[in-house]
Amino acid sequence: GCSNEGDAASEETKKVKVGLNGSGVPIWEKIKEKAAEENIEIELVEFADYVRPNMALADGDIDLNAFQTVSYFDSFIEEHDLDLAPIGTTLIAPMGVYSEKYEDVSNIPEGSSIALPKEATNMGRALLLLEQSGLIGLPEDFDGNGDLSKIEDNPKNLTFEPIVAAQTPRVLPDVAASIINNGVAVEAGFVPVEDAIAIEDETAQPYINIIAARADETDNEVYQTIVDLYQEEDVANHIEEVYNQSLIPTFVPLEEIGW
Amino acid sequence: MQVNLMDFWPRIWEATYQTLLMVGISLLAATLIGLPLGIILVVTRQGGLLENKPVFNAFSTVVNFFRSIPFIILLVAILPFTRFVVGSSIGTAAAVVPLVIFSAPYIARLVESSLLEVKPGVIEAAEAMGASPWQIIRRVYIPEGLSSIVLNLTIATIGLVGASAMAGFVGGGGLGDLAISYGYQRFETDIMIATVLLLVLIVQITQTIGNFASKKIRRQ
Amino acid sequence: MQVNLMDFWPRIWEATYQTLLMVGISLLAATLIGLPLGIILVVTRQGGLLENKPVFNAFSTVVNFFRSIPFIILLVAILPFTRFVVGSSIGTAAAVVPLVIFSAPYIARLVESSLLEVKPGVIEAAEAMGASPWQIIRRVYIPEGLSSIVLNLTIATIGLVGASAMAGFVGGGGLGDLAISYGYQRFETDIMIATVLLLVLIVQITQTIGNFASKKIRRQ
Amino acid sequence: MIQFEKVSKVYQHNGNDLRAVDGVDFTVHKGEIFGVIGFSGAGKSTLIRLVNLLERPTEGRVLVNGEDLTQLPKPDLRKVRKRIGMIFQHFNLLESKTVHHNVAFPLSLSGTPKKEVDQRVNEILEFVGLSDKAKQYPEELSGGQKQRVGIARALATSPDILLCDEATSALDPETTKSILKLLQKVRDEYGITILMITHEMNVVREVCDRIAVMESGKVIEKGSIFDLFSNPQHPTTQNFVRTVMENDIPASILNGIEERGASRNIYRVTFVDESAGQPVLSQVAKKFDVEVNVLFGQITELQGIPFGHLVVELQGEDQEVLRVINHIQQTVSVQEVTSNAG
Amino acid sequence: MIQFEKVSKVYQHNGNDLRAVDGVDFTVHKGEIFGVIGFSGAGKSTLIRLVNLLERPTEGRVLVNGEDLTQLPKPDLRKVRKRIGMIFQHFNLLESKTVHHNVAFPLSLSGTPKKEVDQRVNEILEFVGLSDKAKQYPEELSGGQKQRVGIARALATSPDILLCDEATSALDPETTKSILKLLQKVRDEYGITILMITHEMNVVREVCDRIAVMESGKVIEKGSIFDLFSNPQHPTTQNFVRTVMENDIPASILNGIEERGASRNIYRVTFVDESAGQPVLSQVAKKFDVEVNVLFGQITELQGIPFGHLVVELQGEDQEVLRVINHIQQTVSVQEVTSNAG
Ligand SMILES: Nc1ncnc2c1ncn2[C@@H]1O[C@H](COP(=O)(O)OP(=O)(O)OP(=O)(O)O)[C@@H](O)[C@H]1O
Ligand SMILES: Nc1ncnc2c1ncn2[C@@H]1O[C@H](COP(=O)(O)OP(=O)(O)OP(=O)(O)O)[C@@H](O)[C@H]1O
Ligand SMILES: [Mg+2]
Ligand SMILES: [Mg+2]
Repeated sequence: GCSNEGDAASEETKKVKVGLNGSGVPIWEKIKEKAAEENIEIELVEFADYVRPNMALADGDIDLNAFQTVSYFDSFIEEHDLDLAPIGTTLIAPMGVYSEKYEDVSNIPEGSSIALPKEATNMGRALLLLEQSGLIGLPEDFDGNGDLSKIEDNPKNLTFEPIVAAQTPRVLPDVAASIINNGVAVEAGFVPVEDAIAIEDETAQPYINIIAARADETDNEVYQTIVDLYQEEDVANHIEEVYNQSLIPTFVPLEEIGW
Repeated sequence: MQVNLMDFWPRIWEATYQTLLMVGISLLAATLIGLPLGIILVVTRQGGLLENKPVFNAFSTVVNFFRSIPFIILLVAILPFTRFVVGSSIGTAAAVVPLVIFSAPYIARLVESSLLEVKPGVIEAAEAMGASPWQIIRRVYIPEGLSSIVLNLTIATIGLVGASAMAGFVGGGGLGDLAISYGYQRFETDIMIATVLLLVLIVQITQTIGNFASKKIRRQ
Repeated sequence: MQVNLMDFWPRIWEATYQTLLMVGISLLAATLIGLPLGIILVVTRQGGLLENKPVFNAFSTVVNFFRSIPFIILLVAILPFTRFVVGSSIGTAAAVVPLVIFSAPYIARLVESSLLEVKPGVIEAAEAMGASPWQIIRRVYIPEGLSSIVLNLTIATIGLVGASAMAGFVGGGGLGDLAISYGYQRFETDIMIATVLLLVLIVQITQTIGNFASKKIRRQ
Repeated sequence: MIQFEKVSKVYQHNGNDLRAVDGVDFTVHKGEIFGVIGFSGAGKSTLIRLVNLLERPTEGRVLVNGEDLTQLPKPDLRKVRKRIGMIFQHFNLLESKTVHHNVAFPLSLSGTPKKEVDQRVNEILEFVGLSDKAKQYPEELSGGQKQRVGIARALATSPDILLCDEATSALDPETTKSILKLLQKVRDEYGITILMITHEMNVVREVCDRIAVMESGKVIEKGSIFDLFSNPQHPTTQNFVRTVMENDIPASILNGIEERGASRNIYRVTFVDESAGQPVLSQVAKKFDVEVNVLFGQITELQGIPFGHLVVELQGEDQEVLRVINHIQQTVSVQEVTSNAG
Repeated sequence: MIQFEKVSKVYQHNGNDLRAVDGVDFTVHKGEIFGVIGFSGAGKSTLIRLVNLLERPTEGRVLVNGEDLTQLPKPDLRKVRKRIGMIFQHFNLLESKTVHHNVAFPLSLSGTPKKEVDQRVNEILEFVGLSDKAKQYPEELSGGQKQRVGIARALATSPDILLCDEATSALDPETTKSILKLLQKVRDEYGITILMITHEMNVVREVCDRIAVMESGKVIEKGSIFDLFSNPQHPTTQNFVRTVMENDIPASILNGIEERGASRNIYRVTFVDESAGQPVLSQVAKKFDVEVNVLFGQITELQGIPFGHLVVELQGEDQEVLRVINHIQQTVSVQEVTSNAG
């Protein structure tokens, strides 16, 4: 369970469990080191999917999580009526269109297949990227949540292959193009800003990643310290270094993302 | 996000079809591979019909090797092979290849376990009649162990239904994937319940058929 | 991004420990549940010792039900239960609960399959001696079927090693998860190979012990 | 006491009914050794399995010590079964247990203290000659050794009723004899009731008080050993009896007679009880002008009564022979033997 | 032809050696029916299993038609085995196959055309009396029916050599007799060599040419039936022979004599061959002043030779009795019977 007993004895070590999902671990390793100097012991809990970290947070099994975009977060807590809130922004990881065969999105021929991540958090985003690249048309009111059935217009008559995010780079030989999450692309050895044939707008505000906590604990000093530690210059440098400029540290006030 | 109810049933039917297709083909192929493997494990073991330690150890190790690898890793590791076999690494067909490689060694072990229960006396009788190892396998081991093999294949089939849920990794579709994508990731409880109920139904039917066939064979 | 080699081995050892822990505990608990279930399935079936169609159908359906649900869905569905049992829904301990619920019905089917091979003659002999159903189960079915049960439990154990790879969903760790996180999600082939080799080793040792024990029991 | 009351057992096969046991009706009294004989497939095993309810009768009832077991609640049935020992035709030993544990099995079922169990098991294994095999597993035993384990197991609990399904069929005659002696002993000492299926007429003769002969599920003849052996009515019974009481004159003997061109005045003389102790034949030789040539035959004992028959050739004038026959018919029974059938 | 050359088979058990077969050395000739008898556990089954290499000899060799099977490559071994039929003590039928298919099994192994197989199977099932069970499964058969399926299966291929391990132990005497007749017929017609384990001395007497007696793995006596039955040397052999050739005077008969207060001039008269055809006893009655009372005994045939013995009481003056003895000793062998042992 949750072990933080508020701000009683500050010299006492405080334990904080942070839920992650695969990528992002190297950043948090660094934060963990920094937090240790502040007498905060961070325990990283890695999840294999995008649902459990929020549920676990709401249930009190972890204290913070840092794996999602604010857009996903907003719709998730609304649907599940969870009392969570963001306590800080972290970075933007722009999703990209990658291809082994074509240099430009416009070269993608009629009737090709496109692989895209199937997870709810990723798919809507991938659809938006496809729209942005001019491959498909979406309804006016599309809010970034939804599946393939939301596609209104498909001029090139493309087929879409929803697969697990981590699989998207691996199927490149079988498709005209893959939509690949930033983290996955980096792990697969791409440099997103260079290798993608199309990439999300850097300022795509809904895709700013956040650190989330239970709503009634947003003021927790320890958590705030962690956010502060994250939003320091050295972490930003570390992120850019480790991720080859592909992750963009984005430390903005919560108001800017609608909180 | 709500699923369009118009979409709901066609989707479920398609997923059902995909599941049945994947499980059916994988079962067939995995049995075609697993059955001989299981037989080899039985006949080459110590005291077996064709006792051969090196061969036994080799096959046993290979079987264990494939059983050790987590499905997802296996899936990735054999991508080039999958592509070679079915021409693509995406889709229902592509899901079949790792499913087969995943379940064939498993079926081999189940078959082995069944055949080890065949009474040594009848094997001996066939040997005494001058039956060749191949004849003993085909005409003694398999018919005598069939009831148990059928039951164990039922277990394997249901295992395959479960494993086929992972077909989503390669866009294979199927009920399990539908349940996970919609029910789990998108919290569409309706779809999840519908798909899980369908899965339960498929499993229940499989089990009933398996029980019946096994019993029929045993009684006779 | 490269993994720090200093980190490498400690991580692997920790994961090995987690895997052994998860598999060990799950196996124990799942056997404790699955064995009685399997016995119930055998004794209540048509022609069984305590023939009872409603009970058989009920248990068979429940077992099938749990075998039908994809692991991930099962994991979520039983979260409240998991939390109730181990006090948390994350971590190695929390992974054990769904693993147990996942593999207990599976073990039940394997045990059922083994016990069905026990010769009816000895059951009959025990009945003729006035043995109670419980005595027949404990003193005839189990010892007579033990060799086959051990072999089938070996199969189940190895299946558990595979299933434990899914422990990552609840932050349970373990070798399988390590292989997936690094090998699959992070494309770190070295770690993947190392972990897979360790898994192979664990599986191989399990199989060897299982074979040996089963043979020992059978010969005697 | 075992009472079969018009019992039938029907097996279904491909829609056909097979009446394995068909209206059997007889009683085995307390302390009796009752034999059941009959051709292979006559329904003997099925009959014996009806006693302890391993098969349920399709029609009729079987009463054991006056109780209909089908009416008993399960715990009571088990209690009754504990008092019924059974030796199976196919042994049905526990493969996973040693000889010792197989024999100890029924004892430990009723929670007998381990020390007592061990003592009893050793005692009975000693008796069946398997002390040195106590720690071996059934798989390592010869056929007869397995059967003896089955016998030891059935006797271990000193049951009130013993059901033997060809209990000595895999045993050599010596071992058989010692087992039969043991059965007689427990019968005499403890009044155990024994229902014994066998096809060894020697066994029947040696140990049974009464027998029933089965054919196609029916009891075609029953009675005391003496009655059935000395005067079998049904052809099947006669066949069975013939196997121990040789009746057919062997070909070699007949040939011998023909070679010598002897008269064909051949008679079967049957001695029962008293008559067996009288020098009938020598008196004939003295009083009449005939030679008596014993061709063939057997004189033995049945249930403590001397019994037998001799096939004799009376060499002499036909008229004299007739006089002889008339004379000896006063003490023994005489039958002319025609062709070479007895 | 089967030659056992100083064959031994040793089983390991808990570190102890058990010599199940110990230096056995004899030859079964072509066309011979050779019996092996012995106590349960003597090593008979083990011996027979050495012939077709179901067990490998630990020492010595077994030659089948002059060939050492252990030296043959596998395909040749299989070819030889196809010519060796075997009836197993525990039947070893295929549970998953009908009676018909069990019997057809060895035929179809060698690719016999289906029509021929069916014909042969029907023929042989007819013979063993199981035509009506052809479509049933072994589980639904009685013990004796299973054994007959085993017999039919072994004979189906008309083998050159037949190994029978207690092939008739589960059969009633009638069925046994018909099976034995069949065996004799195939021997006479096709010169098949039969090695037959049994503990039924009736079977041995009826059908075997020669026998070997085993004890603790060793052959303790062997010879023709006639020799062994008429003059058994080893106590074990005597025991076995006694079971069919009753030698002990039953208590009831002895009691009868004592009751009558008769003289104790009791003699065993053994007839062999020629002497059996002579009216020895009636001549005695005529010539001497004694009464001859046949107490007990048996005259029968062994391998076509009349053979038997009668235990007679000679009632008369001691001197006269002595003269009688002196007289009949010229044709038959006479032995005084003391106490009640034969
Ligand atoms: N696998 C084995 N391991 C150890 N001992 C064995 C094994 N098989 C047989 N024996 C022993 O070898 C001896 C001879 O056995 P075998 O089966 O040849 O006897 P048998 O003469 O056929 O007896 P029966 O008439 O009872 O069938 C027995 O004492 C038996 O216990
Ligand atoms: N389960 C069954 N299904 C159908 N028929 C059966 C079944 N069990 C026995 N029978 C038949 O019932 C008849 C009687 O069988 P049973 O075993 O009582 O004979 P048996 O007198 O003991 O013969 P044996 O001396 O050969 O042991 C046989 O014809 C047999 O084929
Ligand atoms: Mg029977
Ligand atoms: Mg034997």
